[in-house]
Amino acid sequence: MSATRTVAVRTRLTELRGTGLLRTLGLLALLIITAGFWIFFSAFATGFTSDFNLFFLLRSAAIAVTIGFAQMVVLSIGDMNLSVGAIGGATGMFAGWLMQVLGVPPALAVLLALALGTSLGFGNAALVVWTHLNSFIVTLATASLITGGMLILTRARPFSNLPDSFLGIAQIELGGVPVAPLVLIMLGVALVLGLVYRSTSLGREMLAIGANRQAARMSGLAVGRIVLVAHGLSGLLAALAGAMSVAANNTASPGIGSDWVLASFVAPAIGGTLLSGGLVSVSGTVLGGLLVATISSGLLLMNVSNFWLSVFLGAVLLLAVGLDRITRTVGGAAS
Amino acid sequence: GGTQGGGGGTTAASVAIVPGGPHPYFEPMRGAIADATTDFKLTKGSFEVPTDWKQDLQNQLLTSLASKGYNGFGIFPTDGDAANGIVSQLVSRGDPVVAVGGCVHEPTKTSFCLATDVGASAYTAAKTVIQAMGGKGVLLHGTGLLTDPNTQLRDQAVKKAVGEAGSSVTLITLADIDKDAQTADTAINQALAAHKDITGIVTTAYNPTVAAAKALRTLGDKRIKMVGIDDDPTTLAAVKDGFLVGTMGQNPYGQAYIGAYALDQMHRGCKKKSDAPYFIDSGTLLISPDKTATYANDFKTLTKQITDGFKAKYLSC
Amino acid sequence: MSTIAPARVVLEAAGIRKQFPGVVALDDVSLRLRSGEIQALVGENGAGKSTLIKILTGVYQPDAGSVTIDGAPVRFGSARDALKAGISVVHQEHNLIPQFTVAENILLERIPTRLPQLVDYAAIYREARPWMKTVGLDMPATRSVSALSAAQMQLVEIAKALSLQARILLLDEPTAAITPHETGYLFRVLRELRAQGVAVVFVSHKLEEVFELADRVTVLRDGRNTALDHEIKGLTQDQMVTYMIGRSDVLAQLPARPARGEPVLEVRDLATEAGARGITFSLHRGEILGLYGLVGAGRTELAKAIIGELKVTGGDVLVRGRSARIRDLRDALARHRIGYVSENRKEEGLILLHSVLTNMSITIWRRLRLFGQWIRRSSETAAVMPLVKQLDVRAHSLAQQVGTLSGGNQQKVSLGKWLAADVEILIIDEPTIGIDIKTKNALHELIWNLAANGKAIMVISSDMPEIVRLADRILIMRNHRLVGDISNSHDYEEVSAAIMSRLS
Amino acid sequence: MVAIWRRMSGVALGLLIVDLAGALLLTVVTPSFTSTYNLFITGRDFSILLLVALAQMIVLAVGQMNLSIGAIGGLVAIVESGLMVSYDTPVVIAIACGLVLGAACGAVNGLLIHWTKVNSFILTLGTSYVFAGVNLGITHATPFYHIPGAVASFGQARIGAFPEIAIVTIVLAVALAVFLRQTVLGRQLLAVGGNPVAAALSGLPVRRVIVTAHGISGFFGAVAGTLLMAQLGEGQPTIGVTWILPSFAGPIIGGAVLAGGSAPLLGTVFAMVLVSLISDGLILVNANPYWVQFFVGALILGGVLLGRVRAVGLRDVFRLKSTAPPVTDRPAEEPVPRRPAEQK
Ligand SMILES: Nc1ncnc2c1ncn2[C@@H]1O[C@H](COP(=O)(O)OP(=O)(O)OP(=O)(O)O)[C@@H](O)[C@H]1O
Ligand SMILES: Nc1ncnc2c1ncn2[C@@H]1O[C@H](COP(=O)(O)OP(=O)(O)OP(=O)(O)O)[C@@H](O)[C@H]1O
Ligand SMILES: [Mg+2]
Ligand SMILES: [Mg+2]
Repeated sequence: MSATRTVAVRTRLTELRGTGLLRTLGLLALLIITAGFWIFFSAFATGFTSDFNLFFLLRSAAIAVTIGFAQMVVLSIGDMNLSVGAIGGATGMFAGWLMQVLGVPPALAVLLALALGTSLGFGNAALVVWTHLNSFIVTLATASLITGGMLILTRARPFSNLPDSFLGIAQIELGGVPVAPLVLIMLGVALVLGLVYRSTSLGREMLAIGANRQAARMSGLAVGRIVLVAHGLSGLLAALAGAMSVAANNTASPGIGSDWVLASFVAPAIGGTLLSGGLVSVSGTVLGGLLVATISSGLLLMNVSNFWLSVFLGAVLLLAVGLDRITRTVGGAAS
Repeated sequence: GGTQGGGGGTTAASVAIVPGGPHPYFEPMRGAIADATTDFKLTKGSFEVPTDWKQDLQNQLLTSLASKGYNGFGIFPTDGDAANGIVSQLVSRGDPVVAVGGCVHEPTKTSFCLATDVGASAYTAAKTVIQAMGGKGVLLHGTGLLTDPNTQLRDQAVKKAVGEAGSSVTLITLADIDKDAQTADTAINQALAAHKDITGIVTTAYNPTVAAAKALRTLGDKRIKMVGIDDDPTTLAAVKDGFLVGTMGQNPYGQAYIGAYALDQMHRGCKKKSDAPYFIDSGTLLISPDKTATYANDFKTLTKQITDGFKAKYLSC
Repeated sequence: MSTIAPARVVLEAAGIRKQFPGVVALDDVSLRLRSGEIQALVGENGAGKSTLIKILTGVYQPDAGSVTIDGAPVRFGSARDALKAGISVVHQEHNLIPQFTVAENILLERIPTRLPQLVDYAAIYREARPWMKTVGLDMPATRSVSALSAAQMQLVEIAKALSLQARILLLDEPTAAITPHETGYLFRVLRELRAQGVAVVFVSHKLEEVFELADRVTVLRDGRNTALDHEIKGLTQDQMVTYMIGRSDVLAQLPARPARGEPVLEVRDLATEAGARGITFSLHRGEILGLYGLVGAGRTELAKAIIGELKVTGGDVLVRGRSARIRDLRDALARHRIGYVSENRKEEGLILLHSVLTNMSITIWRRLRLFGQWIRRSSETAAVMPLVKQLDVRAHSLAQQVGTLSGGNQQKVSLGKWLAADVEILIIDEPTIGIDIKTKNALHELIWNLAANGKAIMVISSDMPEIVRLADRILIMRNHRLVGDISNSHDYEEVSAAIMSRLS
Repeated sequence: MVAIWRRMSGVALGLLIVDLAGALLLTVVTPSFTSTYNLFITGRDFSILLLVALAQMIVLAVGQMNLSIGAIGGLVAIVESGLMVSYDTPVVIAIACGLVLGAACGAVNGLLIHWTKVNSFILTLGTSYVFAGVNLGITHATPFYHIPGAVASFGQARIGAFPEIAIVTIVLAVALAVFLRQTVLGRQLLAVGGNPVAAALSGLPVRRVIVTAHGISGFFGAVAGTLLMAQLGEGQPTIGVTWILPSFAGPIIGGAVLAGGSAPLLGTVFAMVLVSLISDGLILVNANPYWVQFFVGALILGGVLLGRVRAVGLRDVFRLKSTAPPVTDRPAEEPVPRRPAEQK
């Protein structure tokens, strides 16, 4: 009897099931909740399905998700990056300056801005690795440094004469559907990140040091270098989100990024990324960002009195997250 | 967009006034849009406040209002530059947009900006204080977010006034202290403690004004001359009791009222005259102790004047 | 099964069933406990021992079955309930508050107070000290638990459970990480408790201990009872093993091995920041070198100094005849092909949140990469699968979280990743902590074969029979110094006497 | 006193030194730093922000976060001033209602976290929307003016340079210290933070502990809101909107571990002193507004680095490879003992 059972266990070993299934269930729950809200708002919130609304809804979700990604990659190694907004704002201004003052072509300007964002991320990582200080406090301080530096250099003057070819990525609709090219950029990023975390050594390494830094180091992983890459990637994504915001706002304004810090945690956290590290969900982050954008847009359209809106938003957010957790538990997640 | 906007109709407009965030300054606009709705027989009028000072929230709110069928927008941009994104989208839909209370910065698709001339107002305020100081002494300037371009205009205006006074006036600038009452209160008091020689204060943002007005009352010091901004009850009381030389009144009611009128006219087919200016001064006046009871009427009268002359002056129908 | 006088039964579990996603951990399992008796609970890794104990202590709720105390049915909603019902437990995994002192941990759930609610620190230290002495824990009661070694933590846990003075005491592998010396202390206490009428459950993979201590035994196999409340007297080791795994021929003789080759790791006069001085020895190709010492002797520290995890302050380490400055484990692995299996699998060995697959392949990701970064799942599985089979890792899929494996299976995974990396020098710290007899034998064979195939292996163990069975030579460590280097005749009586003489 | 000195963690000691140096520097550079009025104003601000930081510290101690401290403070101030102004409620009753409300809001956070198992970050973010929304729903962003004179004058009252508000803060901080160190519930709280699983398995009342931590957090936030209302002399809806940053900066600069289990009270106090010194210093020296942000960042980084140097020694601060697990992951308040001397 025992022998047959062992054989059964062994044949099943080849299947990749178990925890993967649970994660899928959680995601499914989130998908159902989001879809539920879409159906609800389509039925009861006048104007929800109008092209105009959908265009903005998807665009702001795309930016929120990209900001969420910038946080997610550092969460994956068990760190935090409180300077996502500062990096997004500073690199956005940098891109604006390149395009407006130096006349650099948009593609090159964005590339340079991304490079700047990456280096700022590297700077964060260098401090984290060298000083052994908590990433929370390091990036809290660098956020001030970066924003301060940007203010000093730009005197807070915005750049608002940006080339149409650049603004197009946020403003135009794609072939008659209410989707901006921005949204496709975000989906592209999501695809790449999904592959990184699923099937690359780098993704695995980031998750490993996020889950247990000590064990990862004692398994021979180059912890310092991986921290460097993760923070660099975070800077890169923050810069990308900065460029996206500049395009969406028509302007490189010094205020961009000032309110990203909290928001950056929301999409990953709803999506099932562990804030303590070691577990991320790329598709969850996408859904999380979409869910928040959906709820706030839908509630606004439902004539929820404005000042009470945030009460509803908070309540619905809690409900959504709570429901998601309950579904996961019912789905069989171990305690 | 562009398919469902109601550009060029003959029906009355549905006008929404959207401030940049929650702030007592905007409360008179609520009454203004209600009055405008009856006076101009608008299809509907509403006043909706984003729950926080975030451009993203304002964008969302405007998007939803547009989706709900509003077709004329008076906005106080949360971010004077970044608001251009949403403005372009609204205008490309065929809906007229005007800025009320504070300008959306140029280049912009916004038709008009009905606002206080912040530079002129700050200049007047500074001039008044310097005069009250006897043309010499140390002047403290308390103002708002550095990332807000209005702050720069105010900063420049105050500097200009100080410059005109020659080297006898020293300027101390405290920026970024309009985040909340606490920040302003502590910073203003610390500045008063740090610079015992301060003889004048000019504030060009709400929280610093209230904080400084309170501080002067607490200190009981009438030797320090001050001009503030806005008509918060605390500020007004301080003016009345002589702690302030005055405060720069603005005209939020008029801004929203005239804005609603302009939007309705443009919706009915009027076009902005090619030589019409973008910025239209909605009026500002120094509320000195003797005017605390009457300034509201003065603004109502001014509002009526501007509205009556608006069509002829700025629009071609 | 023997007949029992019902009046003496204090705890009875019957028909217990517990299912986890993908696995039935317990199926119709019973257990009967009487006061004044020590009941051994044995079975292979993953048989369900810990799960049963967790059900008895309210950590898990059973899917079916009943638990009665003194004949009255009980349902524990939480660990707190069980505690109130007079059940004290040492779980297999450490459950201490690292930031707290040893004394505070011992008295954690009933902190002595002055006035209502005010902590009486003097009383904490006063009351904790006797219990520390009872388990042979010789250190200040004010020491922070985070500074202790795994073995010392285990002793704190035992002291904590004993100090509750409960009438039912459940011990899940209390002796896995400690040396015979401390085990002796523990057994003395347990016998005393038995005399006082306490009912004890004792889980262990060391059958000698079971025969030495227990009165009765309950055996689990694959989540079912194969023996229930069986008298130990008259039972042979072979019979017990048969109950556990269905056959008895597990302790096979280890075959002869080729002679050792050239030295590959030489340590000369090594001194470490941690306090070791004058450590000199060499490890040869094809050799199994044992390192024995009492708890806290500094064996782990020595190993960590060699692999660059702790600072070396003097002396030399030579790898394959060349002086090596090993910076960290990455360096050790990539440049010198040295691996280290940690004694502390939870913190240093495994990534509990992640799957069996990624934990086993973590050391070879760099080797598996295609196009720079890409890892093909199929080649990864192909690399790991043979090891999973060889080590007999009981997981319901390669994607199962390592944290949900039974303790023994976790240990296999933590060893497995170094086998995957195919290192030449392997330092194994406590290789068979908490591993069942069958697997232990399999691991011994495995280590033996690795050596036969030319690997150099250093085994650090507190398990004297294990060291005597496996090692070619035994280094003895005491208080951060090497105090002996004896060649092993594999005669237990002789060698253990020799070792003990160096330690006293 | 000696006991405090000995128990002080390296981080706290480092910060204390940085604080003293900073204060000395300011005294030398700008004599007005030590003026009675400046010390009063700075001390008053410090008193309130310290409560905010302690409100965060207590939930960090159980390994969670509270993003709703500011929203609670604002709501409480509005409810209190609303009761006093619009309903003529006696001051004591109004304030009692407010404080109970604050503690209740916190307790609700704790209960929801315990029941739903939703991450505390996201959960308290959600409830902060709710609390802030109720605040705005009541006030429409317009303050309640003319709160009773007794309250307003308490906010301005001082004995020399010593703000009377600070009495409340001192009493609460000492009470918190005693609670954490000397009471059973306090120890249980730190135990749950140090290892939640172990605490549950040891039979500690985990739910009560979590609810208590959040309740205290809400209460401290409520007191901070009340004191700020007194300082401002009106029920300002914006009370609390800028608290998130200082609430985290205090405990974390002070040496708290995000994973829980540590409550570095002294470290938090000295960190908040540093924060206050920085903001006062920038005003005293009349720093160029464009450079302020930059200075703040540089000073925070410099401050924590110095604190760290003091804690682990210069050599180890920049050591690329740690010989032991990173010091950040160690509890701050109870330093790991050195190896006994006889083993040298
Ligand atoms: N939380 C859990 N989730 C999923 N499976 C679990 C969980 N806990 C235990 N299991 C499974 O239940 C079975 C019994 O595990 P248990 O820990 O009780 O074994 P054990 O007899 O104590 O083994 P060992 O001697 O290795 O400690 C194993 O197959 C294990 O993988
Ligand atoms: N005499 C001692 N008293 C207290 N603590 C000690 C003593 N010796 C060592 N330690 C601590 O306990 C740990 C034990 O050291 P180490 O792990 O190297 O010993 P070991 O021989 O491997 O013993 P163990 O069986 O405990 O693992 C070290 O981290 C050290 O800080
Ligand atoms: Mg077990
Ligand atoms: Mg050891």
